Amino acid sequence: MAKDLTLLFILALPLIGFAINGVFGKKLPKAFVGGLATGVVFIAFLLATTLFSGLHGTQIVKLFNIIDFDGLRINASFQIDALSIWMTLIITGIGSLIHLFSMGYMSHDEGYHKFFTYLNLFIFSMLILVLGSNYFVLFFGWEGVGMCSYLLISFHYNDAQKGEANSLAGRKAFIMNRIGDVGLLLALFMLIGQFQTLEFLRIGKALQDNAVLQGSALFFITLCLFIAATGKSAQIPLFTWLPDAMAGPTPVSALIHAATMVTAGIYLTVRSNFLFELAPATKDIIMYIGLATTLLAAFMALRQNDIKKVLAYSTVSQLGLMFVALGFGAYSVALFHVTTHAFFKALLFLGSGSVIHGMHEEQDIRQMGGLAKLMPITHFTFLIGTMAIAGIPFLSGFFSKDEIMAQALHHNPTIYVVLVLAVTMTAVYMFRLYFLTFHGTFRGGDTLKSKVHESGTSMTLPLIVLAVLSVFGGLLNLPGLFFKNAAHWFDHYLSHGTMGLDQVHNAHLPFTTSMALMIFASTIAIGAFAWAYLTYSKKGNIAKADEAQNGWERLSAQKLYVDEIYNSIFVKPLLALSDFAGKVIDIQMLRNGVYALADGVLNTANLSRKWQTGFLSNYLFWMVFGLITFVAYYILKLSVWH
Amino acid sequence: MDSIVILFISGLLGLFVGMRRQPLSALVISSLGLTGAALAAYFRGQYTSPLAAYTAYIPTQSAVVILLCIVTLLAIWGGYQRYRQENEHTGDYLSLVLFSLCGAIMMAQPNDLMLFFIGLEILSIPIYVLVGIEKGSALSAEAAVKYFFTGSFASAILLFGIALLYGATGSFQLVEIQSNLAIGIWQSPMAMIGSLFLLAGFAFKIGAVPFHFWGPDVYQGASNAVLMYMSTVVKITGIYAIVNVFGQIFRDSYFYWIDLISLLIVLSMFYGYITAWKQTSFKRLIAYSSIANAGLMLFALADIHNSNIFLFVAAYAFATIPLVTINEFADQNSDDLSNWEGIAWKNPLVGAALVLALFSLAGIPPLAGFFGKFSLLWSAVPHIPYTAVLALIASVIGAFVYLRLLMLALKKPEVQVKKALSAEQTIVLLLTTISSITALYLI
Amino acid sequence: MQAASSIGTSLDFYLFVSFALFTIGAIGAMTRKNMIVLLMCIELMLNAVNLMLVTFSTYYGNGDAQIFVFFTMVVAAAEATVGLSIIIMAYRNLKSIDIDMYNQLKN
Amino acid sequence: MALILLPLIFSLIAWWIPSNFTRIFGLISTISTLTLSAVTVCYFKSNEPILIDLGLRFVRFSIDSLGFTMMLLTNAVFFLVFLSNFKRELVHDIRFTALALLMQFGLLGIFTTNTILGFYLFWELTLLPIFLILYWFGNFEKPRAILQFFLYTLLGSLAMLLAVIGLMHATNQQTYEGLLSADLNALGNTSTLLMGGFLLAFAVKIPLFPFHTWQAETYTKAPVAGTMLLSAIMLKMALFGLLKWVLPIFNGIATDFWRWPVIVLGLIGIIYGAIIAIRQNNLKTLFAYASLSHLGLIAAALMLQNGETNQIAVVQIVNHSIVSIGLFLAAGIIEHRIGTAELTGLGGIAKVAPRFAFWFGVLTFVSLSVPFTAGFIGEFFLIKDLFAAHNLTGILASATLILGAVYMLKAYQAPMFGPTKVTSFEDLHWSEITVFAILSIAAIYLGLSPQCLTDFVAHSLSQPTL
Repeated sequence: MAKDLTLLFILALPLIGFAINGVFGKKLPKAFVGGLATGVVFIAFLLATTLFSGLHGTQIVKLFNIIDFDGLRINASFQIDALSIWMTLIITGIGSLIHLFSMGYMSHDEGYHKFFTYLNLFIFSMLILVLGSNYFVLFFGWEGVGMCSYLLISFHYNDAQKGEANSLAGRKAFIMNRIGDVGLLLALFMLIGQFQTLEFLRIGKALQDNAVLQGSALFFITLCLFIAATGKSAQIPLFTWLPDAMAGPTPVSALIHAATMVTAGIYLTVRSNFLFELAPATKDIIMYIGLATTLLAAFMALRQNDIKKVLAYSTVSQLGLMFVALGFGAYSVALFHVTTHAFFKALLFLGSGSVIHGMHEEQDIRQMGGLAKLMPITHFTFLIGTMAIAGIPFLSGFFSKDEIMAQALHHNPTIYVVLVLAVTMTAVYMFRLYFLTFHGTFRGGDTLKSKVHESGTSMTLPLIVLAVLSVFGGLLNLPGLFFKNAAHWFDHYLSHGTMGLDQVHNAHLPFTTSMALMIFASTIAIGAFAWAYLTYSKKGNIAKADEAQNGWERLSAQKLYVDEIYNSIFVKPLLALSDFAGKVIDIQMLRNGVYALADGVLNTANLSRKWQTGFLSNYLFWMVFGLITFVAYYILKLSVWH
Repeated sequence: MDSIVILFISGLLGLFVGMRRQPLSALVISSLGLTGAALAAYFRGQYTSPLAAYTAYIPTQSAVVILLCIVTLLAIWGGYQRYRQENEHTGDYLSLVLFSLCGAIMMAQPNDLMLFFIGLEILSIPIYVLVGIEKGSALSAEAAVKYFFTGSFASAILLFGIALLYGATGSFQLVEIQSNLAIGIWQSPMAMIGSLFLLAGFAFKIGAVPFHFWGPDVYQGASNAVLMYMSTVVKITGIYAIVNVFGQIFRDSYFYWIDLISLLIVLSMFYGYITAWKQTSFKRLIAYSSIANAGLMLFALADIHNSNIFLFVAAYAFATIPLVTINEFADQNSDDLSNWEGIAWKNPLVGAALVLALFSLAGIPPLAGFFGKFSLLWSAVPHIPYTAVLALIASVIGAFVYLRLLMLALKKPEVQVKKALSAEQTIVLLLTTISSITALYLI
Repeated sequence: MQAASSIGTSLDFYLFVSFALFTIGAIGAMTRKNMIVLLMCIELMLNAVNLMLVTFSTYYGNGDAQIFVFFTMVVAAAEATVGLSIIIMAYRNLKSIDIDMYNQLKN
Repeated sequence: MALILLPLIFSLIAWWIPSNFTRIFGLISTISTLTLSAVTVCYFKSNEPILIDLGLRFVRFSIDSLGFTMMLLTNAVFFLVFLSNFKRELVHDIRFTALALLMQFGLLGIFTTNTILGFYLFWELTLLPIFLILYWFGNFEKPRAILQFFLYTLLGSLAMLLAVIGLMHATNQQTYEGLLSADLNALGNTSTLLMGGFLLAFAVKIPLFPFHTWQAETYTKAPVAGTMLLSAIMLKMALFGLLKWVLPIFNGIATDFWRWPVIVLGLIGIIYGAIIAIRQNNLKTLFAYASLSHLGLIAAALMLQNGETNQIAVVQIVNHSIVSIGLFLAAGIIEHRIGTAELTGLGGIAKVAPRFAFWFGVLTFVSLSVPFTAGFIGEFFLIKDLFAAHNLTGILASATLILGAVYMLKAYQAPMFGPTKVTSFEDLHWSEITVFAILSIAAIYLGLSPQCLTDFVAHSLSQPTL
């Protein structure tokens, strides 16, 4: 099958699923709905693999023309290259697994068909985002995924007690994303101003032929792009929406807020590498922001007691890690971590989903414990995920994270030190989570304990698959010290098929250093494991109640009060301003001003009527007065003009 | 000339029939007379009139004569209801109207100041009587007194102006006066002051500020019928006369008096509209609106060489008459605005006529009023643009006045009581309504 | 205009007189309260005009103005009759000829 | 010719229609007008305008592609208004039907007339019916509010009248082509003044920032149908006048003088309206301020006098009509079924009326200009061009995206989601669903291929760019 046709099918399939489920979903049986939704995504995945296998160079598929001005022409055209196809594989692959999982997870939900409709729509927009061959199409997808994420976060809007909170969380996410979108928008405008095109290839070409740019244009363009990235990928300062987004159903958190959408920022940066390479200042900013994010998020995760919140903050932290890599210009490394992160974070979320499902919507880990025996598969897979993210040797996370650490060390040792701190915290809170959840004694009470059960196949199967991936995902990009010929396969794959990436080359450390790094990293991970085991499993002490927390714990549990700060800095003033403008300026000043004017004019009537006294002699007097005025005026005029 | 004679004769006949207490036949006769006059004016020159020799002295355009006759006809019919019921003065009333109409036609477009003055008096004196025609009512008497004294005072002033003009030029013929003034004498103070006295007299006739005071009082004192006649015919005649006299005699001294005209315009419009806002009496409201409209009419003097006032005065008359008719329909003996509440619901025709008349007065296209205003401004804007701006601001206030009346009349009452129009009223409303729409053909 | 005839130089005098009469009449009309007197004042004004017209007519030596004067007199007579009858009617209603009694019509 | 006169004829007939056929009649007449124009557009070549000369002195018609677009829009809007109110008392009232049709006639006249005086005539002609509609069917407790609307409009249009007269005197031209050919720069400041006269009228109608105070109150108090007519099509008269008449004719000194003032006012409107909308408690008031914000964007963009911007502006104009019909319909449905549009009294409707929730949601996203909708294209390119004109303007304008999200989501979530306050809510009637569906489809179609529209109007917008 011709490539472009394949591509179109990849795009069309989720849309078809969306259409069918959206229109007829209510009538159709649940099995069919779920099956269809999952099926289309899976077929898309298979098609993507064919593309992947037959991939060489870059190919543009032009669909139709959106707008055509002599200044600027924008096509709905798509791009097949290493990067886009890789992202497609992740999206469709993980996507189909999570669809499968959802079939079990949402089975009792009345909004079943709606859920799958939204999911398919999301997959569609996400594919548009990554496959688009120009920034405009990318922006299409960019806004689209934002919309879907809104829909899915506030999916349970009419939940009895949490309904309003859910919808508010969705709103928050949408607005925060919108702020980022504006950044992207401005970047696009500047790009148009500079290059009169939005095609990635054209812009890259122009830059390679070192087109002259006015002043600091590139800096601002890249900066705006990065602002957009912070919006989608939940970096400081726009990260607060992601934890709240956990209000959505867990599969959504797994798909959108761990595996795919939040990595859109990284994708954007990698895609625009040719721009960032020319803007070192921006790269530094990215690096430091990423650093701060990863550190703070990890810290906040330390004392979260909501199983999903922990994972959410760890996601933020991991994303920060990727941005650090991007800051160093190690694009393939960042993308490698995106991949592995997609594996194990999806795994973790689904695992937590399975736990929550089994616990009947209980999310507080203080109510859990000892689930290892009750839900073995979930436990096992969750353990793998935890080890992977914590960086236990030879699991996927180990390699990808190690690469980033290596880059850090190579560029700037102090950064490396800070990263070590962050990584340590990651290991600590992950294992804390693991042990509190699965080990020790069950704390949820017997009634609940009796009901806890392992999830069905449709939910466990994805877990297993993802677990396998999380284990072996590292093989994609082995460091140079193992099997030389297979090493850095991912780097080569990416750099050969993607605009601009063939220009940049990751730093490779000498053998001994990297060896030392790995050993050091693994010791940290294992150490953390041991410590957590001792504290939470052996001593069996559990997370404290909110009141009991001491200073730093409270700080961590309260997320450093960022939400409150934002509230008092931005939200409240805006509302106050709105009130002021609406009530004072608009009504009291402008509208009543108009009224006052009108009344003032009309009330002079009260004066003017007094003139009509009703006395004849006055009338006669005024007539004579008028006459005299005439004459006086005439004389005056005569004397003036002659 | 023929028209005048016809009117005069039918007036006399009406008088006799009136004595015989036959209001209907009196109406018929006077209507016939008016129609005949209009026809005579229409076919002027197409037949050999025995009076052709005299026609030269009263060169009033046929169009004007016809307009005056039709307006009078409508006025008579619109206000006829009361006279049909208590048929005390019907004959007197009708014939007085016809007599004064003769004067109107005489003075509308004079070529001789002497005839003009006589016409003026023939126009005025019957109206003095008409205003006071209600023997019993004190208000009517007071109105008559006020109108009489102010009126004769004004005509004295006007006469003085004529005399001064004669002194400056030695003639009453407009043509001669113009030629004499043209050869340089017009700068002589005597002529100019004479022109100012004339201006004052005219300003009184059309009721422009500050010569307007008689207006509201007299209108309020007069019956609807007389009010209709006064507020239309007198104004039309007055404005035509001033346009003619000034247009013919003083076109060379334009520079000296145009500012005064602007002053009159602005004063009249603002004063008229603003004062109208607080009125509780419909007749006074109409009076003030007519004062403001007098101001608008004066725009005709801005461009004396081709001043087209016809459209505006016609529109004004065709908008005022239905309103007063509706007032008659609302309540014969009171002119309190409270009678107007929800009146549009008593009768669909009334509603339609009312909406159109008020919008036409407010100058909203595509009604006649707009085209009148437009034609005036069209010629005025190049000469006195700033006056035009002020005038438009004033007419926004005016729109307020009319809309207030409209909203009062359209207010939906709880219980809808239907009320029938009398035959003449129906005809009047129909005619005026149609005419205010058919101004469209002017587009 | 032909040259001034007999009264030539004293033209100004006549004019002054008539103007004075007119002014007196106007002021009287404005100030006096009795309606009869008001009527008289207005008659006075008209006659002032008459005098002026006659003067000019003699000055120019053409008769138009004198004809006009007759008309004016007729008009004045007519006005007087109508005026008087109106006054009488008003008196029937208010039992007074003081003009200031007549101010029910006002805003 | 029938294209233009049909509504007038219908509105005259309407007075004699028995009241129980009224709504059918309204529907039929609007449908027939719509179909007629839709059929004609197939035979319409955008490079040769249809000339209609009724032998009148001051009014001649010439339908170019832009005019045709607006004409189709008008007819569609009226059809939708009648359809959406099919279940209401309103359309049973003969007066409404007749007046609305009369207004339609006036609008068609504005969009198709070829002479400046004709433009003014029709401009004013629309005033009469809307005033009566507002007065009869609105619930203005004080006449002052409605008089305020009238004062503003009348003041504006009288200023325009002066400008029209002055223009005709200055150029001795009255047709569009004649005025285009006339060189107004020769007039110097006079042309600036004349344009000011027009702009005043437009600024009231659009409305621009300081002249907008009639809007919120009028929209809130007016009957929903009246509000739809006002915001969906009547306010477009001003934009159309700006686009078709004033900017091309006064191109030169005058436009250079007025460009930035208007743009600044537009920007103020964008942000000011959006900020105020955030805290409005009444749904209709909220949407009123929202449309202040949206139209400010279009007005500001038009002043750039860039051919392509104008094409996109047309797209955005259509989009705004779609959005405002939809949103005000939704608000009206809520008001009509529950009796209040105050957000404090609403909540949890989505539970009881899922269909309404769905369609209202779709329209909300359309107005949020998410991808695949016309608003996305419109806002993207308009802001782009503003940005190209000056970075700051672009940045300020793009604030509308964020603030828009804030208030629109509030406006949707507060009544639909949120704590359950509404227990019974009669779900949508088929007519309403049809309207919503049509709107959504139109928005999405325009969002995917705006090219068809931009190309269509391109010919009549080929005006001198800066």
